Amino acid sequence: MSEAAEPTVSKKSLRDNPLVWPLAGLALVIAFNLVTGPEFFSVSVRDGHLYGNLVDIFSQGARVMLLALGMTLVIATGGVDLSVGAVMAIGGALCATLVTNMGYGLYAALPITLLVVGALGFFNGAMVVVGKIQPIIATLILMVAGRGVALLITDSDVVKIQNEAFLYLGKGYILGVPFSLWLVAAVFVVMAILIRKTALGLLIEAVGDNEHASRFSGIEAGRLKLIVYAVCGVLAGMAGVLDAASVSAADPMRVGELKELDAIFAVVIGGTALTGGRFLLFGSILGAILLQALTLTLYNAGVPAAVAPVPKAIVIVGVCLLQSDRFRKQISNIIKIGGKAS
Amino acid sequence: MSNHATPLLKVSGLSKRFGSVQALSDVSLELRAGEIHSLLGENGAGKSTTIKCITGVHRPETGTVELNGQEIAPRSPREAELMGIGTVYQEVNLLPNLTVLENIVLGRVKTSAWGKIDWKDARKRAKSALSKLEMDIDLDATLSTLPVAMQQLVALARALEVDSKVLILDEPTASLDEAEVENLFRVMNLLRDKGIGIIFITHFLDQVFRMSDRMTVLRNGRFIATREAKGLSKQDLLQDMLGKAFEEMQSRGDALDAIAADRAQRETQLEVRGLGAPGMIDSVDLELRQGEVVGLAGLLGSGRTECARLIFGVDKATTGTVDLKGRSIKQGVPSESIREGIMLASEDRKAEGIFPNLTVRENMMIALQSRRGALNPVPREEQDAIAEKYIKAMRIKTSGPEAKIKELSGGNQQKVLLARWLAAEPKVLILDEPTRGIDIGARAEIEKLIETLSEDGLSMIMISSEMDEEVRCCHRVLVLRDRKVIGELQGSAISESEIVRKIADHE
Amino acid sequence: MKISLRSNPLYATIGVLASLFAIASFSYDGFFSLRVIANLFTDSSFLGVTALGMTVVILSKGIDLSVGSVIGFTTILVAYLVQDAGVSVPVAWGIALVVGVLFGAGMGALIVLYDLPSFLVTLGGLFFAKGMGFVISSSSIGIQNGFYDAVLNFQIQVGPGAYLGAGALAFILFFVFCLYLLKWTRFGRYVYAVGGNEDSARLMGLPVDRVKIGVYAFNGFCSAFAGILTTLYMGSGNPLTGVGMELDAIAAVVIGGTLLTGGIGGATGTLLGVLTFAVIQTILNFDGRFKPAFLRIAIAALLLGFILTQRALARGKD
Amino acid sequence: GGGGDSAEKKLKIGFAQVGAESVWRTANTDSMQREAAKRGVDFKFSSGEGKQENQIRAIRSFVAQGVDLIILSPIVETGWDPVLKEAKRAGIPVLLMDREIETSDESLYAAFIGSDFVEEGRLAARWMVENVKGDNVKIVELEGTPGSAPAIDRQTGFREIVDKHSNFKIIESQSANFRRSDGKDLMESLLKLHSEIDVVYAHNDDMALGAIQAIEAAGLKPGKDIVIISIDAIKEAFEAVVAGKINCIVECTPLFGPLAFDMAEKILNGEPYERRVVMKDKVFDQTNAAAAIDSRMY
Ligand SMILES: Nc1ncnc2c1ncn2[C@@H]1O[C@H](COP(=O)(O)OP(=O)(O)OP(=O)(O)O)[C@@H](O)[C@H]1O
Ligand SMILES: Nc1ncnc2c1ncn2[C@@H]1O[C@H](COP(=O)(O)OP(=O)(O)OP(=O)(O)O)[C@@H](O)[C@H]1O
Ligand SMILES: [Mg+2]
Ligand SMILES: [Mg+2]
Repeated sequence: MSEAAEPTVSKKSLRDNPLVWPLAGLALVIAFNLVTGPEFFSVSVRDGHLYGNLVDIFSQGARVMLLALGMTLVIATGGVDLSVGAVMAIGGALCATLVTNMGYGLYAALPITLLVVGALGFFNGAMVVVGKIQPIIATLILMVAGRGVALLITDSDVVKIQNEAFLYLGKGYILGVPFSLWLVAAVFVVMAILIRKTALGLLIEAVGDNEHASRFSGIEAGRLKLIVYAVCGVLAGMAGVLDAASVSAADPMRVGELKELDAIFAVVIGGTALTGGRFLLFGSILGAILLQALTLTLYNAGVPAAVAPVPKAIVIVGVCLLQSDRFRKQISNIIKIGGKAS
Repeated sequence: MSNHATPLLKVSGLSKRFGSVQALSDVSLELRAGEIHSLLGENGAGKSTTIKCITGVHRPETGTVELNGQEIAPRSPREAELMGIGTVYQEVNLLPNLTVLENIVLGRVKTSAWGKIDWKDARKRAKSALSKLEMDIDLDATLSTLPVAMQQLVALARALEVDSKVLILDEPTASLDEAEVENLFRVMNLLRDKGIGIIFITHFLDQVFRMSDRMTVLRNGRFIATREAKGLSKQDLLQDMLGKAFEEMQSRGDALDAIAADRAQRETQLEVRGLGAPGMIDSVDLELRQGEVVGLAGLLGSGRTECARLIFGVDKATTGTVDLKGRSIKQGVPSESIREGIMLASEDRKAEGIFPNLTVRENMMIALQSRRGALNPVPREEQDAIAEKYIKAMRIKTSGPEAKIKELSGGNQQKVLLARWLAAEPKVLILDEPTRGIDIGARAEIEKLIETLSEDGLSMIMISSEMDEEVRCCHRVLVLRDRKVIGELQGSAISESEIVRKIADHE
Repeated sequence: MKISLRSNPLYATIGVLASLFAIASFSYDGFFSLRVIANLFTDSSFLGVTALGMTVVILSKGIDLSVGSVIGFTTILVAYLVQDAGVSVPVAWGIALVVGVLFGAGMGALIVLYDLPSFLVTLGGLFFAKGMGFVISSSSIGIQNGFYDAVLNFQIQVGPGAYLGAGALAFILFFVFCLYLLKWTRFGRYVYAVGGNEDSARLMGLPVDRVKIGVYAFNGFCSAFAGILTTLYMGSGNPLTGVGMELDAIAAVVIGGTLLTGGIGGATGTLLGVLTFAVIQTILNFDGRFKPAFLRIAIAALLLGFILTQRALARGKD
Repeated sequence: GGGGDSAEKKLKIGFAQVGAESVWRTANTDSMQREAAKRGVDFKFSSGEGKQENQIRAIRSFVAQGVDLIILSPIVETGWDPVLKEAKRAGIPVLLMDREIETSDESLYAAFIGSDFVEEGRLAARWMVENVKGDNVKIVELEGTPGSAPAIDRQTGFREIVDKHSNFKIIESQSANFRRSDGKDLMESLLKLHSEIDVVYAHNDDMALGAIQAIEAAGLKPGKDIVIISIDAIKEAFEAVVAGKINCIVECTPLFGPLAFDMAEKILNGEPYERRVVMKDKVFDQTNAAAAIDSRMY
């Protein structure tokens, strides 16, 4: 091995930055694509907007990013929300039904939708806080029921969307960049400000780190949790609306299926521990990007869908291993020995 | 009978780093068979770390450990135990979800065919271990239902259950009451006579002088000296520990009467009427004036902690009222109490105090923050100022305000928690065992601090198992027994003997 | 941190489950019969076995998301070995169990040796096993084999029309085994210890690492075992089997009163949790009037009602 | 009311459905439920939520309830022998619907009504071979959920024909899980990977409709620049055919209700019946879609 490959014992601050590892995973994926097909990265302008795989990663990843942002907060409080996929279905179904079947304008339908999904999130929170049910079960209930509710809303049909404003959410561009991306960016910035410029973030972390002690410190853990679950609901609903807008139809049956796992995955790989406490909003965004980049890479590499989970598993475990001090030490030892031998 | 040429346990040249903190550098220690050897030093001096290096919890960077002249390097506490080193670690390190029985014997139980645990035998052994401590605890009680002190005793019983050659006790007396300490000492003497070497860590100097044959002092992770206990003066020892002369707290004697009388004149700050809850405490009345320090005295389990919890509102009272300056405080809502200015520094630092993964700074400002409300953040400069102020004022040993609190030594965590409450500017501060695990220097400082705060007008309720501490700090003491207030002492009438008499006399 | 649990919540769960069953018996003809009760065990045999394994994992404060995929993988592996590779059934089962144990132990080793979050490692395991199942065969394989027929024909009659088949019996025996394992053996108690407080357990000198690896290996065994039971239940192997079963298993465990925070709970609760799911499913099948949309809502409503009643009762007794 | 005479017992029929995963499926359920109501049958509906174990459980509970007949819409082909034996032992006839099963013992079920997925694939391919011209036609296949019966069969049938024509080539075959948004995501990425795509063959309408969105977003015209072929023929797809965005749909009708109950009654009354009824799948394109669209129910 050349000297350049020596593990640069970088500054402590860098190694301790939890964002490094999702970034490393991303680098891995990028490197793979550079080798197998650099055209993966080509971005052109078509019809006045950016066009290319990189754009797709962001625009397709937008939904999971929204889910992951909400999920981050829930996980930070020591909980988890399994219902996000079902709430996505409800959000899309409700908004589309209001617009298409009931003749509401988007500007009325969207707030109503967000209010309803927020209330659903709040319901999750209430079951956790008031009902004292473990989050995984409390939210499982809505996960099961939610799809039924979505089916009821649309009368078990797929609702087509023709409203221009609605479609813009999924297909519009501002300055050549997909609207969905702007939306995610806006949500992220608003959340980051609300959470880091106030003490909300710290209080959430405190609750997740030691809920018992948070009570002694005068933190109203219950109220925080209610808010957090409601926010998660709203974001999931928003993701559902985006999904519907991007395919011009709201499908109550298959939208958001298994998306809860994607969201949790994005959060955890982004450096937020599933046990609660410290959280990283930006890490979750990176996690979602990594996930989407991986999916696209697998499409591109022509890996059969059935076997695609195997490379996915390898990347997950690989990123995990990179996060481990002991693994890095072992690797650097091996490299050192190898270096000496040559 | 002890062979001086080859000590039982010989530690030499231990060094250990945690990130940027050099916890130990070149620490040496010799333990003879049949001696009690005290390990002394301020909070964060490296006592616990030394222990953990010996028993294989931490891997030291340099240094060796020899047992009976043979070098050992246990890779886990289990290996150390098998080699004959039994340990009670600082903080209660037991399993809250299991029974007392399991906590005592788990890891050493015999199994029969089919891998079945021989519970009968286990029970017998646990009973005998507890009886060494003259303790009678329900073996089937879940550990988490016991008070901290009781848990500490269970940890001790666990260490006594094996026949070790070396017994290490890291602050075993921190939460015991006098009778229990006596008990423990009796057992320690017994073991010493059997030729077992005991390393004993404590912050109570009188216990050190009473029990130890020799003592080793650490300061800032360095070995300072090993001395024979005989003929050593307390002043010299303190000089070793602190690196400077020590001024002892004086009891204020008759001056206290005047202060107490003065406080009794002042405006009522907190008024508790008939506060009680079934199974916790019978109706308590308490009046706290501005700047007054009222102690709650009593034996373990007398209900002092319960009383404090009810006033603060983490447990909900079924009867009675709490008024702050004439305003009634909503019961059972701690956040409300904190907003109004009533705060409780809990005795259980691990479960109810620290946020282990948050930084020292965050741990300090969190109560102030929740008092101000989430949307009104404490500016970063103010946070830094608070952190800096208290780290300095309380001499908290930490690599900086941004260190995670779980990396601090036990005593220093306690100091951070005290700082948390002071930073939140309380009107009434309830201190439940505020000096548990705190070194003698810091203890004196905390006592001084209490005095200063009282002069500044802060009203305090103090609970301490160190009666002398209550005697020195309190203007008034309520004596509890069997979850009832049975008497009250004021001013110079407060003394250990008076308190004990009240407890004993009461019918 | 005062946890007062012990048997209380368990009684509440039993009570609610019994009343659910009673109400259903009054509402639906033929519901109250030994046959339906026997079916509860037969129909949940494989879910029950994985849930028992999951119980052990959760008690140790871990989680294993890979179980559903490992079940699917095992079914197709066994079907392939028996049907296409001509391996005899006991050998195929043995291979499947060994693979399951090794797979679980591998994940456990990663978790322990590199101090990785169990969620991520087992999520990796989920994807890996799923993909590997399709590598063996992307479509289902039916098992036609004398040995299978013999096992399937083995039944114990417990009442008129009520039979306990091999699957149900295996489940019941395995439950008893887990009960014993958790309550009476060193491994079982260590699992509780590790779940209660890993650091303390380490300081108390318990072999924490070995226990944790053991837990995942055991769960790998359970998943493979459940996979084998699934092949018995369906007489075929299919890589699609078991999708989402990890959630069902976790839910059954948690409904049975085992805390996700580790250290508290047990096998009996899990049995009750699994039976709860089975009873709810049976009720819906007996009713059979729901539109698909209402069906899901009905499942959720029953579940919610169950949990809330259970909670209320448990709290009332505190 | 009071039409029920105690002597004339109500027919009790259990239906083990796959789930509610698509419009096609809910239309199928609907058709069955409507027909049952019309005939006054005591109809027990169970949804398997896409899991075979749930379906088996449902059948076992139908047996326990003593229904007169069981209708099963099997999610996969194998793995039914044990439970069907149980039904047989209880003397309950089983009517398979929509998909066939693989079994060693044909007597385990009484009859089959359904569609032939392989034939659907063939029909799609035949239409393509006849209507799409070129020396080197590049086809992208959007597969259904890996391992599911329709995905496997629709692929098999399609390839059978394509393999006979050397000027047609499947350049890409990936799964979009029968989902609309996955169809879109996948198509977006394939459009970037392959500069030239002539035909998109989707295993169901949802994926095709998703792919159309991606094609439009890339500035191409679906139906013109790229030929779109799909299967199922839900109403929305019909509209797309009329609008010229889809070129061909192969109908796979879900409206089994009347036929299924006719058959059930015949079986129960001991009347002669045909053991295997395969619905005739129709192919629609621009030439005949407009005329048929108004008769669409789903
Ligand atoms: N796990 C750790 N990570 C980082 N720093 C640590 C860790 N453990 C101990 N330290 C640091 O090592 C030093 C010595 O700590 P140690 O616990 O040995 O002190 P101690 O003498 O036992 O104090 P106390 O009387 O308060 O218990 C302290 O500065 C502490 O902050
Ligand atoms: N021997 C004992 N065995 C079990 N529990 C006991 C025993 N003695 C007391 N307790 C429990 O202790 C609790 C009361 O203790 P509390 O913490 O209020 O006392 P305290 O006076 O504050 O003592 P300390 O703070 O020193 O533990 C009660 O819940 C009681 O059940
Ligand atoms: Mg210490
Ligand atoms: Mg106390």
